[in-house]
Amino acid sequence: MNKVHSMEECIAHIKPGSVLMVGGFMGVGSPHGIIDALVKNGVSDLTLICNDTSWETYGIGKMVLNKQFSKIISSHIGLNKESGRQLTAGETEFELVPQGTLAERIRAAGAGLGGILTPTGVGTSVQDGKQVIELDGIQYLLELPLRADVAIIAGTKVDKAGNVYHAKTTRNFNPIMAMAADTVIVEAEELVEIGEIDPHLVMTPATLVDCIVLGGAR
Amino acid sequence: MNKVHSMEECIAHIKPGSVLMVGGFMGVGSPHGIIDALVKNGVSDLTLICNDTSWETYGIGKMVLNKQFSKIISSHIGLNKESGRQLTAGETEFELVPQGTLAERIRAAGAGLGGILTPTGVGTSVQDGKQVIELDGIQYLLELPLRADVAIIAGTKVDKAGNVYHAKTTRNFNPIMAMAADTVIVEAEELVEIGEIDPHLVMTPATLVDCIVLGGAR
Amino acid sequence: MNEFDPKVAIAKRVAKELKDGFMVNLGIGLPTMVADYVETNVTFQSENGLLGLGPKPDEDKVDKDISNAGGQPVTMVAGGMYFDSAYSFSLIRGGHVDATVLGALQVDEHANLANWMIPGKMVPGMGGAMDLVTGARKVIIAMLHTVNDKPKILRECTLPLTAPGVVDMIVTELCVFEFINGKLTLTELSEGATIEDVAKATEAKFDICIKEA
Amino acid sequence: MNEFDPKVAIAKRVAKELKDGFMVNLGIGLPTMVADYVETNVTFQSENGLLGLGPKPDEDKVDKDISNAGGQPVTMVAGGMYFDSAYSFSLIRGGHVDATVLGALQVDEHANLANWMIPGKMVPGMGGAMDLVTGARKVIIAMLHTVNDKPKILRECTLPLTAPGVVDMIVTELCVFEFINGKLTLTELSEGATIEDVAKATEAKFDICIKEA
Repeated sequence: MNKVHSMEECIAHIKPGSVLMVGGFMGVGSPHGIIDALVKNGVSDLTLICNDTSWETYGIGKMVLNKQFSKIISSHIGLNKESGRQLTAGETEFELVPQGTLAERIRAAGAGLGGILTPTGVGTSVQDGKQVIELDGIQYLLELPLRADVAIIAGTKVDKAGNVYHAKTTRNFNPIMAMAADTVIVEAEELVEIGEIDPHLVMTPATLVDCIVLGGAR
Repeated sequence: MNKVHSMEECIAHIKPGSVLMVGGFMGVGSPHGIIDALVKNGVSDLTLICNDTSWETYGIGKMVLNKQFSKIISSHIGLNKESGRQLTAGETEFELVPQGTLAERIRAAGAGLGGILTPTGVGTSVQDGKQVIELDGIQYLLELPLRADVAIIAGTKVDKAGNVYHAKTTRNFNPIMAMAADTVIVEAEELVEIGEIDPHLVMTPATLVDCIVLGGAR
Repeated sequence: MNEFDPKVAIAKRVAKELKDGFMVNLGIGLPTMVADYVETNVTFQSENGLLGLGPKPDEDKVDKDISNAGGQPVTMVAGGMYFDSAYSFSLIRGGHVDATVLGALQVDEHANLANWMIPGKMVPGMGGAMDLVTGARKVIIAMLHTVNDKPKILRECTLPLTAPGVVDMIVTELCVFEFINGKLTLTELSEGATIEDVAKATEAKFDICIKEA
Repeated sequence: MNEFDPKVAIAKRVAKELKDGFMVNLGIGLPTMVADYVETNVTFQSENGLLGLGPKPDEDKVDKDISNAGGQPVTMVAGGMYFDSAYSFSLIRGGHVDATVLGALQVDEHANLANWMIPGKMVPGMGGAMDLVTGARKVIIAMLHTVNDKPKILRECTLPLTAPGVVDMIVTELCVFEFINGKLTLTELSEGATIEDVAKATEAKFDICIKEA
């Protein structure tokens, strides 16, 4: 079962209307090669789920600038001026989610949970439209799982079966997104033989990965 | 701040009536030295939260045999005949919890969640007395967090600040229990200098650990 | 010396269900034997914390730090992964386990499964079984068709359920049952077994739709 | 060259709140400066995925794989740990962060905090701030007392809240406020500042309970 594919083959999974999860935090740990290929390919009307929208000239910010998203679900868009412009102009739908809630909602989808109760956001606009559950006198928001059609993630080392090691702070949302999407595409900074990654350092298992593409230079 | 203490100092945290979490899975990854010291010390009327009750002559099973628990919350007690006897005789209160639910409830406590919704246990006796929440036509049980006064966990390598590496399948419940207890005591198989453990292999951070005790032979 | 071993026959038949690329969790006992007959590229998950479960080690190579869900020493194949219990059950409950193979005390016409306790007699606890049958994409029951000549495939389970409506397939020494559109259906007969043999050993009503070999 | 820098004064005062053994998360901007003045043994958490945040690296030692929550290159001290975003916010929301230091747009008498958006003007998103102020054991606001000579410590926040009732302490260039039994209380004056100075720059009503130095 060869999972290593060309960039064209990999990004063919992302179609107009797809819900797309993108790993990374301000571009650190993002699959930059796949993002660049998607900018070129121009597929649009996507829903983005990503921690942030980076800067308009870096990482996922480039796809925002290229107007490829009709909806963006994110915790922070403040360093990408184009995100702010699209929000103010009403060109793109935004759902701003507290970062911890975003992580738990993605995790819940991957972990088969129907939702989680979090105190974060109670008494703020984040509460709007959500079920509030009170337990022992404390109010919690019922937050629902977030799934995607496709997750694109980055791996520092990826073995040929698809096991992934995410170095240092490149880990961030990558492992939980790999559990929450129907199709998982990993961009490998370095492709290694099966067994070369210490099993304690595998952070995303091969069984979750559908396609591997070799990363270019950044 | 020296966290390395004698066994006496460490187990003094565990008092009659304490709720105690114990890491390990059929004894693998359990703090055997601490357990032996608690058997000797004889502290009782404890509530146990542990994946299983092991065998009556191994690991946490010894404390069951020694009748130190008034309540046991566990997913599996079948290989410890004394657990079965105490249950049938009504000597000890048992709460049997599906293993995945047990893990999520402990994690929820450590992660500050008010609860989680799981499909596991719906339509079984596990559902008794629990709130059922239906979302998109699927029923879920609202499962509540499980906290402890003290967690005793095992570490393969522990640095002098309290960072812990759990090797192979000794990890199991140890890292999530370390987040869900007021006091965390780790039994170190090997004590190393700060910085000796690869930061990617730290699975329980020093900031969660209160006491370190050197493990004896098993 | 080549006598028919019903458990081996069951294990061999179950093995054929495990397709290339599958993540599989095998229960303790008979289900564990399935691993010996798998010819595809399957990754075994062990709920105590690993992917890539390998065979038992030689006695002189036992490593106390790596065990299976029964607490017995095991090995890991190349390309495996270790994780904690929360992650393990995220894989299980999250639908990432393609198939789980478990034994049963009772299965019924409604795909209900009872395999975790006999009130007043045996209360071992459910361990990971409730999560496995709820989360795994395919739930295969591997068991002897009867116990003390009494049927285990019933009209209605009488023991406390592990989960309702979760069973996809039952493999016994006599036959294979599948739930097709929610109906218990006899789909294969073992060599030498007849529909009458199956009917006699089964309390549940079932459709018959034998596949060509 | 030794002029009074209000931000440095604020950072120095906040640093005194961070006790030995604390896990601390510092917000971007002024709060980040606090790290430079800490004399205790504190572990800094960065919500993008590390414990043991160290100083900025020299330019020739930048590692693209390690950054802070602003995406800027950082280092890790000995004894640190890397983790994913779910674990990071388990630490934060779970009460394991002993103190968080953040800036504010507005704080009010009810310990309400507004620091994440100005409707129609600036909607950067809350990032990790809502989780941090909900989960951290002590929430310290480090900010200049006023903005364009207008008070930021108000009777009632007018901007959308980050969280209600979460602020424990406010440190400005003029003074320190603490919420004592739910009441906004002036507890320290900076050198040269008077109660009248504070009152003039503050819209909120407050008790006064100046501690002896």
